[in-house]
Amino acid sequence: MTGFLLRRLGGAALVLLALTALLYAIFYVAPGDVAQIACGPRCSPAQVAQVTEQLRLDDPVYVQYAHFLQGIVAGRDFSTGTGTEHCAMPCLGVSYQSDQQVTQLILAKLPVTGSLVIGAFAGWLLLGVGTGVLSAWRRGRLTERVLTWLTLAGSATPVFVIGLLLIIVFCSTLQWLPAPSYVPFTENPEQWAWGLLLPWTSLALIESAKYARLTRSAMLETLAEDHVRTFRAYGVGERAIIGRHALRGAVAPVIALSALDFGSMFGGAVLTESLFGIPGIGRELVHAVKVVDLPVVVGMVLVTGFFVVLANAVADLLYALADRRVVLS
Amino acid sequence: MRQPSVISRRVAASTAVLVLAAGVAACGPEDSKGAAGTSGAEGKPQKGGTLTVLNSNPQQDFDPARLYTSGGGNVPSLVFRTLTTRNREDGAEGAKVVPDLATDLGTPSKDATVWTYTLKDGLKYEDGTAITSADIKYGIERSFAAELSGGAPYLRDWLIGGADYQGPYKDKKGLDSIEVPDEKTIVFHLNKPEGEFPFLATQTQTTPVPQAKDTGTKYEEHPVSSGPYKVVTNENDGERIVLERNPHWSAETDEERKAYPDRIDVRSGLDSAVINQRLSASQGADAAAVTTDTNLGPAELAKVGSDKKLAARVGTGHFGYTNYIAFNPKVKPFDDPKVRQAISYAVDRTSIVNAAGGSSLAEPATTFLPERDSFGHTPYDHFPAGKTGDAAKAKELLKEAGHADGLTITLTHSNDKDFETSPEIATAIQAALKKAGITVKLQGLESNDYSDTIHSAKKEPGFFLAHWGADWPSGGPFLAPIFDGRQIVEDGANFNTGFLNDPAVNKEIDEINKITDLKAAAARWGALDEKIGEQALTVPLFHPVYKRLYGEDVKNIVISDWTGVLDVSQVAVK
Amino acid sequence: MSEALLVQEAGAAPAVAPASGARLFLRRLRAQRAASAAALVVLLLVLVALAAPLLTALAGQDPNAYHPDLVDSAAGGVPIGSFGGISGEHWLGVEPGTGRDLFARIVYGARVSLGVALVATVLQIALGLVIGLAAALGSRGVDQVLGRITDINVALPVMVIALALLAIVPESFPRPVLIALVIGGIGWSGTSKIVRAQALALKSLDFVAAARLSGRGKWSIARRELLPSLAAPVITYAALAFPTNIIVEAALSFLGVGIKPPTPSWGQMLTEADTWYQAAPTYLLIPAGLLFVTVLALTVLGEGVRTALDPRAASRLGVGTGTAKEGAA
Amino acid sequence: MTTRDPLVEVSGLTVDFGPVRAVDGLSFTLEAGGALGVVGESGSGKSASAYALLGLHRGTGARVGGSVRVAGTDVNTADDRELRALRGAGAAMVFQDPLSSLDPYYPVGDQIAEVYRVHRPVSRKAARARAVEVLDRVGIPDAARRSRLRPHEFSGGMRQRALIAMALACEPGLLIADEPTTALDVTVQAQILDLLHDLRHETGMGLLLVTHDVGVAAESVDEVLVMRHGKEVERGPVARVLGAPREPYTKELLAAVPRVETRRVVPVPPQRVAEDEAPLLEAVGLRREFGRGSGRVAAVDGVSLTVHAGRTLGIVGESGSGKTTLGRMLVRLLDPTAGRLRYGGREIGSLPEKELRSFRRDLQMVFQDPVASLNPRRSVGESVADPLRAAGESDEGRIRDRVGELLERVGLDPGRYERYPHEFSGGQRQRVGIARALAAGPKLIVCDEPVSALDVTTQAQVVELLSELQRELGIGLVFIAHDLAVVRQVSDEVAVMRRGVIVEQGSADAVYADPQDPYTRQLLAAVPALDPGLAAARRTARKELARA
Repeated sequence: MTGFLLRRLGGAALVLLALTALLYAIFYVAPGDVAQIACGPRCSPAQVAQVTEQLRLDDPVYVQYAHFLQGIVAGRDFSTGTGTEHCAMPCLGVSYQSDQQVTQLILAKLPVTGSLVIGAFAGWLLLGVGTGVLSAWRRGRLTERVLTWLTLAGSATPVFVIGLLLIIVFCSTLQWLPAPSYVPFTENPEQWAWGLLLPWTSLALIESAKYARLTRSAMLETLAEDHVRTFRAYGVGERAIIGRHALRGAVAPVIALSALDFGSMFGGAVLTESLFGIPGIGRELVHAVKVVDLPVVVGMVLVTGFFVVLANAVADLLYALADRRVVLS
Repeated sequence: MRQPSVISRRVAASTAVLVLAAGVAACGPEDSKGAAGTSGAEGKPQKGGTLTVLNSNPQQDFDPARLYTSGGGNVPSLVFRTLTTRNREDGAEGAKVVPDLATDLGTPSKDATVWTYTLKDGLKYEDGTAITSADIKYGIERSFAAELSGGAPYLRDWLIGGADYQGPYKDKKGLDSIEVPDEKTIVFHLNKPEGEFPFLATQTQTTPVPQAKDTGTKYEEHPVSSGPYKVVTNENDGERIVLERNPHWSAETDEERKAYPDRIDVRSGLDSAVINQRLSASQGADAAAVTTDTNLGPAELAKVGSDKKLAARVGTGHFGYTNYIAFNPKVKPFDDPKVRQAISYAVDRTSIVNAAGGSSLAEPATTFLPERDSFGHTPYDHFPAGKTGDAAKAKELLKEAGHADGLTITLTHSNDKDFETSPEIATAIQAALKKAGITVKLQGLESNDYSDTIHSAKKEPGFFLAHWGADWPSGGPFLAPIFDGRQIVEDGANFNTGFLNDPAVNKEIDEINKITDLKAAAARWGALDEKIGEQALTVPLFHPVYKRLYGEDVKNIVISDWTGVLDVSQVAVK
Repeated sequence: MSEALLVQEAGAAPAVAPASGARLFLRRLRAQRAASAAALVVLLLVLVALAAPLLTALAGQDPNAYHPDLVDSAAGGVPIGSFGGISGEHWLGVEPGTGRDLFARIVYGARVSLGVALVATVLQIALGLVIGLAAALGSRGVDQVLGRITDINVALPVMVIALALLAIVPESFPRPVLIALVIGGIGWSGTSKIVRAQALALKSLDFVAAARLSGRGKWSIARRELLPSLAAPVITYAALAFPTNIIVEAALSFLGVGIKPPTPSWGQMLTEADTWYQAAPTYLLIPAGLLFVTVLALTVLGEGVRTALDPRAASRLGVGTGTAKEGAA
Repeated sequence: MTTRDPLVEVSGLTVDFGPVRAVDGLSFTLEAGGALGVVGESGSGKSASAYALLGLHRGTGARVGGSVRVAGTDVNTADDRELRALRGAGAAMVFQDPLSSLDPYYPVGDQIAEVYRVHRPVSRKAARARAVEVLDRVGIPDAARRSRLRPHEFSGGMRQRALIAMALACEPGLLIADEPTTALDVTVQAQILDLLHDLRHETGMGLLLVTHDVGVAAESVDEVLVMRHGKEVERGPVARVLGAPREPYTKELLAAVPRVETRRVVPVPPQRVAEDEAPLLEAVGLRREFGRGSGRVAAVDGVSLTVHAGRTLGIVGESGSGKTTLGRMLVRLLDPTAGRLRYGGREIGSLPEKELRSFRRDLQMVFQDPVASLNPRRSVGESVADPLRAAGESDEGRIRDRVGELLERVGLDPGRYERYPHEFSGGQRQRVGIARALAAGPKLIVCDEPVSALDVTTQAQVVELLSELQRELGIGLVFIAHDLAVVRQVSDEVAVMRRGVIVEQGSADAVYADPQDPYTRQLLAAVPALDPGLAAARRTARKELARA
């Protein structure tokens, strides 16, 4: 088990390394003069040259990349003008645009995106698995047909359409809810929850469709298996067969998919964050790309990529734990 | 904040609302002109309470050296006092410059190349120590450091030795052209006459910074206050800022800042739709809220317009700003004045104004200078296109220019959804020019690429959308960067997009700069604008109008023509 | 729907399934009522997209013509008249601000939405097939390298890469093609995973061994023995990925990195309509509704395709599952 | 069950799956404590009948008619609750595939306990204790510990024992066993049959055994019922039916059953092999390893053998003995890890794929699974034509003619060139596979379990076809199978494999008549006999062997 984890993490490190190198390469050829942007468009060429030097943008791209890697493993020092500031390892560099350490920027954004993801995650898991179980149990009946159509509709709706509709209905028309916004949990837990209610709901509604389908199909697949026939032949009731045997078959795939979704949501909730104006990682990332803030982009992609890769490994691990028939390799 | 464009930064800083000068269809019903404090909620403004500021852009730069703001900014001006500042009055009065830390607007030498300021008595920082002229000199010097870039270019361009100075971190000797003969006096030596130096002295770079407290790029986390409030919280790179009263600030030395609220709570990183929604709902703390960077969009305006109560809480303001078509005469066929004139005739300003948000948010423009007296606005319309364009006249000119069979050209614009250089405006021009037989292809660029391209002498396209805003309400910073031949930058950011290098124009600019009587200078700028306009190097399209909501409890609304935005130093919430 | 789920669903079909000709496939598809209805809707949409110039000519409208007289300029440009300015001339009303005809824009938008998604899907499938086959049939080393590349591909934040690429590629490059290339170029890993897994499963089957014994080479076997059997899962994957790609295109446009104005696309119309939901609700509801219907119809059709290609599901339909009696053991 | 009522009473039972009538008017009775074997080939309706006894068709869409009474319950009219009470408690069922018949996620003991608690109001703990008790009863060593393991941690035989334990848990009056040993090796099969035999005698429960294997029935039941096409063909005491069948079908069936006593029918003229004749294929010390690092195992561990033209080498062994790996190495579908392989005197064991091309068509293979061995998406004609095309033939007419000839030769209608595999029966598909092998013009064919997936009557036909072809074409055959009787029928020489090595090799008669290796003897003793008397004798022999 430990060996498996180590191997996976080693592979993950390689993947992330390649990913960051790729980003450096892409941004190297991207248009937009970073120094000019950092300095402001009314900077004189001489000032731009100074900024270029200060940001070390005159170094060849591989040297810049090497500095970046050095920061991750050993930390780096940055000049503040009056002195130096130490950026402790793992140092992801300092933003070209705001002089903030990327690590701190990300740490500040993580709770925001984390709040969004965790709530939505709980929502879609409950809703999705619940719907899946219900439609597997009521298979062949009206309930299942209705649920199947609802699920299809859910998977056919872009999150920004659902989100917009929810805002229109609950904020504008009915005025039951305040406009969605982010208030830190530590500041006011109640407002935190109210502010995130619609984003959670939108994400949960969309994502739960997947889980409903997955749960239902995994359960139906199990129900068609021989061992279910065994328990039927021994007089075990339908409720126990659904709740104990069929559901058990859905646990592994649901857990695995949850881990994947949970991981990818940290960088993948861009749309939701944009739509609801939640200042999380995704929105910050889009902004950083637009202003060619390479350290922020690379740092955030690294972190979100890390979540994805980690989620992949965790998904495999959980799958294996949940499904003891699988041998880790 | 460091944004990709100066202009958009300016827009962000400028917000406002106001009551407006005649001729403008103001949406809000506030009464104009009266003494400050008549608009907004009922009752006399009182001290106390917390003012909430809901913004979309975090105050990422809170260092006076890095700020590029007109008149010292809005929230920053609560913390930073400057040598001079803008007059905190409604409308045209507000476009005047008044003393702040200094006793007067400065004493110029005869040719306006040397400016001397004397500080008021009793000026103190938030820690109670005295503000000295050396601190102001240091504050200006550090704005030359590459680490703290971001400010306007004037100090560098005007001060003797400014072009080569690299700031106090690299060059400990300092800048010789700023003298501090004693603790109260500061003298600036300029390399050419500049009658508008008092305007420049409003910028945050003239804020005093005690050298002992300077922490370089970290200074913005807690800049030392010279104004009525000090920073008590600055989280997430300016996303949340809380200001509280600075006990060492004395109202007696500051006639401009009213500082009614006890506390200012700035929350940014919010979506503009959320801001407007919260302001219109005006519930809880939001009743005492304003925004300093979020306008009402066309759709929101449409909604607000149908609600009388809400409409009463909309402030309208004007900021010196022009959106225009720019030509590069080095590129064919725009080298031919007849082609440029033909296009000037063909534009449909009604469609363009609609695309920019409708007549409440944009006013059609035929002059390059904004329609405010302080700019010396002189009305003219050299190529009258009427409301929707004069296609016949345009065709005639094209025929004369040898393009009887029509013309195919490319219009470069940005992809930003800013209602300024955005695709909708470009498409409106495309549609109008089609009637004159001109086929327009659109080239939309991402914002960085766009600003890179149009401000590069080498890459500049022939036909593109541009905009310009005033660094202060005068013709100088409006015309000189665009039309002064000596400001053409071959290998950096160039704003003289028409590459105009007319000795007569250059000479007139120099002449006006010598005038220290700002009113007299304004008239000369207006005349110069009219004259340059004949060359059809630009086609002025429209001047934007700002509309902003504020909360129910907000009183004493002041919106000057300088910033066009509600002044947070004047509002009260009690 | 997430890629993981797509992989799971499309890959669920057994490697060895009875041959089914196109005619049988169509019969099985027709046997499903919902899928038939969905196919009709899709067909209608495709026709509308193809006949866009004809339809707009019929309506007497141009998607890019401004009508300043149809909007209330002082009120932010809200369309004059009820329901967003719906009239005999403007069947679906006009766009706020510009007064452009919405019917014409919707119809032209269909071209973009469907076209981009189609090209992207084809590209995804083609890339996935090549990479998946190479991984399954190549040496161990090739498989591992391609596996790592697939991992990187999975960890790539789609939006960021799209943003970066859209910024780099010269303006002269046709934007819809570029978007299709970006979506297709990033989204191939699902197909490649299915293809690899299925090809590996097929490779171990006796008929492949028999082909080897006939003296055939590796690639000849891949073409003659594997490709025909890969068709079912790949077509299923494509059918389910197609609606997803429509959503992705709309999402990119929604974030402002998609199709550029004045070319209309549904996602981009939604972005602009975003703020107008109170003042001009039809402007939002029409593209949102169409997007929903399109994606739903395509999803239902995709499900139908899956069922028609899945012999187990097909047997439930009772169409064309007759097998010789003796072999039924 | 103290009444005189029979344990099972079935009359006029019909089961319809859609338009197909699987069981057509079946009637029989089984007295308490009796044992009935239901024998038939695939599709005869024997399993469908067994399922009907527990009402397992309910809710599946199948229509059941007639009447079924089991242990006093009228199965077809009982409500769900009554039916559940019958299932497991009144009558319990043991299924064919013990791995898939248990829930893979729960420990075996828990599963038995779950079933027990459905019928007995006891605590969880008591149920678990009962599970351990019955596991112990069916001969699972260290039952308390093993009850906490999941099914995949059990061997095949232990899993089947666990299933039987589950059946025993509630002490049912009737045990229904549906092909309980089909998935098992012959030696394990013998153990399970012995267990069933012992249990029946100890507990006095009735047994209904469904099987395709006449031998298995002969070992275990008192009475036998032969089924075909859903109908009863013949019923009677096992000794009578198997010893003196009355119905032609029963006779045909019995005739087709390969018997380990039956020698190869040597064709005329008998093939003579000169001692000095060079072998067609010779393997020396062949070895093949799988896995890497510590998980490395040798599937074939140093095997040497020779194959001569016109003669058949039979390779017999249980699952996991390495016989399939060996077969694949012989035709170079697998690369040997070590050892030499000479074909026609030339070393081909280490030839790279490219140089191997010219030998490929000489060495062909016929595969076990008639489903997987033909590409389902290509017509059978195309599959058969494949070796011809690969050989460079491009004239469509000639290809068609040749494929037609080959199809005809293996007994198929040449007009079915364009048909797809799923339109053929298993035996027909196997014929197509043979035609494809012949199309290459081979010198040697390795047949890997070519008949194990087929019914006995079909089996006999395919075996016959192979013999004919060998006679006609003089090719060398390697015949790999787990079924000792089939191997004896076709082989000149026989090699017995176990755990990757050949434990005994020699002429077929010598090995079968006088086995030297104890494993060979064990194998032969495990073969079910058709004669109940002989079966009893073998059972005793097995017990002695086990004791030894």
